[in-house]
Amino acid sequence: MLQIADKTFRSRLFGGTGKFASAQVMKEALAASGAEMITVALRRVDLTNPADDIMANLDRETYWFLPNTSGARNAEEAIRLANLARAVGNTNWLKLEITPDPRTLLPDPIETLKATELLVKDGFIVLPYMNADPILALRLQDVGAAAVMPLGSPIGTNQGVLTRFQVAIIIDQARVPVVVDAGLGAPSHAAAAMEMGADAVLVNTAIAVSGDPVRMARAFAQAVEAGRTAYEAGLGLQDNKAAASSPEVGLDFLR
Amino acid sequence: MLQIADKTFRSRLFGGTGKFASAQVMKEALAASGAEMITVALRRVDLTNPADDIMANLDRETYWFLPNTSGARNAEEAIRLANLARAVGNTNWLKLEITPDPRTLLPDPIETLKATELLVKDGFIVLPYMNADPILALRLQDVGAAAVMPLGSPIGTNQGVLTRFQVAIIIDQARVPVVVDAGLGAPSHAAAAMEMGADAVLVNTAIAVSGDPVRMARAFAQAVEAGRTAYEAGLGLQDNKAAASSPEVGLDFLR
Amino acid sequence: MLQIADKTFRSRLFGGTGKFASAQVMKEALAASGAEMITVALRRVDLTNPADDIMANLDRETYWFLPNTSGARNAEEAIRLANLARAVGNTNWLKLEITPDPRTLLPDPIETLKATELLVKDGFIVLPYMNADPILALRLQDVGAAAVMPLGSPIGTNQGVLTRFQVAIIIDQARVPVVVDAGLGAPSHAAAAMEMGADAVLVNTAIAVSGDPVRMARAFAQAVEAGRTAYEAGLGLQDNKAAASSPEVGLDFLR
Amino acid sequence: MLQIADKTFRSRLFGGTGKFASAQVMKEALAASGAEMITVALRRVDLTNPADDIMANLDRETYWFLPNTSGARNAEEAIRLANLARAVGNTNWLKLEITPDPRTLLPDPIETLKATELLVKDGFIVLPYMNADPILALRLQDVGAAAVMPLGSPIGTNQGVLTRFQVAIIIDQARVPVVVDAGLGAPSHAAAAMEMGADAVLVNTAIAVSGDPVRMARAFAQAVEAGRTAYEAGLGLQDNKAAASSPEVGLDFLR
Amino acid sequence: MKIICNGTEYEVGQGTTLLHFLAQLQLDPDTVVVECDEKIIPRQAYEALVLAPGQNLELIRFVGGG
Amino acid sequence: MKIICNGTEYEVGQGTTLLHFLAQLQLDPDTVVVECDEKIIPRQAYEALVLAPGQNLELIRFVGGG
Amino acid sequence: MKIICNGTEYEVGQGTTLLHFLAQLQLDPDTVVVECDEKIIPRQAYEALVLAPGQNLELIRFVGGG
Amino acid sequence: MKIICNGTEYEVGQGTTLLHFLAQLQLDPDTVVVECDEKIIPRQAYEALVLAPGQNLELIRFVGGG
Repeated sequence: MLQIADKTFRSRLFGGTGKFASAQVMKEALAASGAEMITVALRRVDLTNPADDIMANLDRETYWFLPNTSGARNAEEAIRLANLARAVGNTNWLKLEITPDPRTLLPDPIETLKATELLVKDGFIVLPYMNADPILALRLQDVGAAAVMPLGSPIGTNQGVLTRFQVAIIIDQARVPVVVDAGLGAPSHAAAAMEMGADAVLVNTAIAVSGDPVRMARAFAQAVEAGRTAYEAGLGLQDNKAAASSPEVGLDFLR
Repeated sequence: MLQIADKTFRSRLFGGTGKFASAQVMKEALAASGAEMITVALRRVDLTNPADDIMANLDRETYWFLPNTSGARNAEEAIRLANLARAVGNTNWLKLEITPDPRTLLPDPIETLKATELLVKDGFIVLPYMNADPILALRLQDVGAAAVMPLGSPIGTNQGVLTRFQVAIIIDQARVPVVVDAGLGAPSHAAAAMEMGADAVLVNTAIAVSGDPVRMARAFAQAVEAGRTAYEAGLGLQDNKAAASSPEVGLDFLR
Repeated sequence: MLQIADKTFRSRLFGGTGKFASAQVMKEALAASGAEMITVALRRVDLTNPADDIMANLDRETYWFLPNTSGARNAEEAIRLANLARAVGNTNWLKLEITPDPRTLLPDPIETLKATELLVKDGFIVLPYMNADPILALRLQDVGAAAVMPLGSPIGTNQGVLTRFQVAIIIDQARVPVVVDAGLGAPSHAAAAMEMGADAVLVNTAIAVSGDPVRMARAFAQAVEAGRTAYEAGLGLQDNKAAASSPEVGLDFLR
Repeated sequence: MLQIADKTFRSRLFGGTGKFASAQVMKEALAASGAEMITVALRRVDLTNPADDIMANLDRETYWFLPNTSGARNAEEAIRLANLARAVGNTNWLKLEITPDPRTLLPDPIETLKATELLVKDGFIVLPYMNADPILALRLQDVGAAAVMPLGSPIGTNQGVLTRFQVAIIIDQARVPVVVDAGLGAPSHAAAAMEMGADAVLVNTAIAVSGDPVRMARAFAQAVEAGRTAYEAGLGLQDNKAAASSPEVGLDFLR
Repeated sequence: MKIICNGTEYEVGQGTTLLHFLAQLQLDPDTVVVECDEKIIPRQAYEALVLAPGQNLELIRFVGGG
Repeated sequence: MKIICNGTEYEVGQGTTLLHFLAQLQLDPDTVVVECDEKIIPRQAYEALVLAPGQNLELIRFVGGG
Repeated sequence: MKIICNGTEYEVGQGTTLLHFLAQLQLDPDTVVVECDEKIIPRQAYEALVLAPGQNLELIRFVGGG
Repeated sequence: MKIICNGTEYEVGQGTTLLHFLAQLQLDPDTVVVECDEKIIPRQAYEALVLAPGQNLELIRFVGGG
């Protein structure tokens, strides 16, 4: 079982709630994914559409909410969003996301460390989204991050884990759970991250924009389990030299 | 459902029976894999160990046998093994495997095409193991191969699908099922092959030599289903440009 | 020095003559490439443009001609082109190219082996273009190919050496020169092939369609020399573990 | 010509001076590399070997010195080394290198930014070695870094540019020169970095530990020029679809 | 009297409470957090808070995000 | 009399049938295929086939393979 | 009389030699190879070869290729 | 009198200057930087600086590095 802070999770697939074509599709896809932890964002209420309330579609008994600070460009904005999330969501859990540059949506290491330290002191359970920077991961856990969330590739690119060597080092050194976030575009990407020893993965775009989000959610759920099981069972090493899978003896009669 | 020749299979994971530590482990791993089609090799009976009979451990009601011609170095040897397999196995199904060079265990395109043609004429259902050569795949199906089995990487190397662009072309052009064989060392490799549209994969070494073959077999089973489901659901395209998964509007109050 | 058949070459970069915007650009780019061996194709004379004669632009004292059989879809068509090439070009050298499928332009292993054997018997110096199939490479050299030309990636795709493991095996086993052909889209691709131990590379598209073919030709020339020099000097091994390039001692005063 | 701060360089290959078997080999390799900028480290004088003085082997008319702060684990140690370098080297140029973890030798983003800001204010020309973090690169140039030096892969691993997508973004956004540092193990790696648009590369281990450092230095010099020339000439795009390099018309007589 | 809510001017009656205002907007007070002049208003204060002229309200809620 | 089986010389009694010989070797005739002088012997012929001096038998069965 | 050259019909005078015909087409005989009714004509035979009605000529030369 | 240099104790005569001390160690003063009790000594001060008992010197120079 995965433990983060004082909470345990059976599912190692975290779900995002953005980009779904409809609330109904989102509900069914999340159910199919088996996710227990789901992310949500904070935005101004659209007063022309008061009934459009995601909370009407998500059972808080079923899902553990992880509000994100998406949109924040620095620590100050992120902290403001964190406090709003705590007030409306009645939770101190937070996916800290600070992305100053809307072109790349890559996280800011300096502001992320600063905000993590302040928010932890203020009682938040902070899971920072971060570049796959092993030293930064060490510093984030030193200031009390409950987990680290290194990126596989830029948000929404579906390119998978382009940061393999960095993620491998982060996993090797981490004292807190490592959740690979962003860019996982196919179940095989999620499985590969889990095989490396990641504790969990977060997937949103690849499920939400799939031709069939419900089936894709199921596929990611299976792949995450497959990757975790393989990691626990122990993978064979890669080798350049071929080795027969059938016996090499007992063929004298052929020659 | 996967159809090869006149037979249908629910499972798209084919199992190998080599390299297991014991018959018991093999039985449990095959059961966990959910494989319906399994490969076996032909060798001289070890007269010092007459009771060591794999057929005592495999229920032919449960498993469809695919005898291979492993060890054959040319068409003639392969055909001799094919006839022995048909006589003892009471089946005309055959994984044709012709590997002249024991250092690389790579298949011979010329002898493989020649043997496929002759064996098909002699009534065999032939699934040739082949280099990932799209033109050869076309020629093999033209002479009646029931499926083609391009390699992902050399046998036993666990390197995964190093032949992506060739396998993609083979799948795109094939009129018969494409089974990716050899070198799949992790569930993520199998999932990736299925996501590309492969009809099935064959796995032996990665399961048999795992620290826990039974759990690894289950992991591969899940990964193959995940990859197939994702292929059918439709994967999102990869993109170099980041795209937010949270809304880009509704943050005016932050600025 | 590179030796093929009875001829030696200082330059390990072979040049193609197709796709250039003008004969003048082609001449300057070939000069900048330092290529000694260049390929040409055979086509019907365009009777509406009789003066358009490539031979008016290429000095046969400077360049060793390697006519190709591009366009041939089987051995018979290739042999017919070979004889035409010998008649008009007054040379028995030949780049054998048999590509039955215009969609992929990938070579046919069966027809290529058959044509190589017949043409060698007929006195041709045959350099077959081939899929990166190590067993086929052995068979081609066994029937007298003067060199083998495995593809890096499909013609004109600029994707570089996607066939690394196969090319490495071919080089390791070859008794004749190995010339990596097709798909080399950047100087770094050519350098990588040479670092692996390839004897030469053939480049056409990447130079001809560059924004500045003459400078690109020079870049490929340098990269090929760089890769060859590195191969001869001996590359360091890759390692996952970091190792300092500055001394690890002598810092006591800092701590 | 490459310009950093107020100085211009013809060569885009920076040389390291560590790990050479002898001062003589170092001198010859640096000469062969054509490097104008070379790095040096600071260490306690070995009093048992007073004559072992690198300055006796390097002509400061020929080489522009870039002292590094290798060994520093935080900003304070780096600043102390910077001042020692300025005093003994009579230069305010500095390769800032802060690596808290000797296992990975990866740079600390927080301490690196802090030290860069302080050292720039103190009049140093600072070239920080950094993880390939695009946001950090923006911040470093904002506080006055004269160039940024993102890593390709961990120091001494020879794995090449494993950080392609990050380096591409850094180059795309940079207002200061981008020098790819660390992990470049072969000339093809250096050429690839230059083709991406890097302004320069720094190579030490791959040259110093080669079987023939002098020839390897020459190879890197050629590869860097090749990559830069290709970048300026303009590379063709990669494509999955094959495109013939010989004409597709004029073969009617064959069919 | 006039207040600003999510950047738009609204006319509200004297003595309107925040809870009442949210009701007018058909919003569920339990899923909306309110900043009044950049200060977060605790849920339990919605009923007591009487809106005053010129106040700047921000109504924020959870939406789908990754 | 002597025969060769899987490369080894065996002494067998006159009139020994192939089925009998397999039984002596404790082999299940249903999971072993026999080549006699490079000719495959059909399963149903095992009982009738009487071994002759100098015959070269190959006994082959399925084993684990990929 | 009529002949076919590279798929097109040509009217040529009686007794026209191949060399003469190439000259009419402004082609350099040294860089063009000729198939006449699918048979390659050796360069040195161009002068002697007199074209005959209905012959099918293919004129082929080197072009840029990779 | 005793001083510490690069972590080792040295016996030096009264009135020894830093420049003199470096000469005793056969070091080129132009390629060595000196920290005396954690303070960097400017090159031009080497001649004037007279070593005092118990001082802690660090002699540092450039070495090969990447």
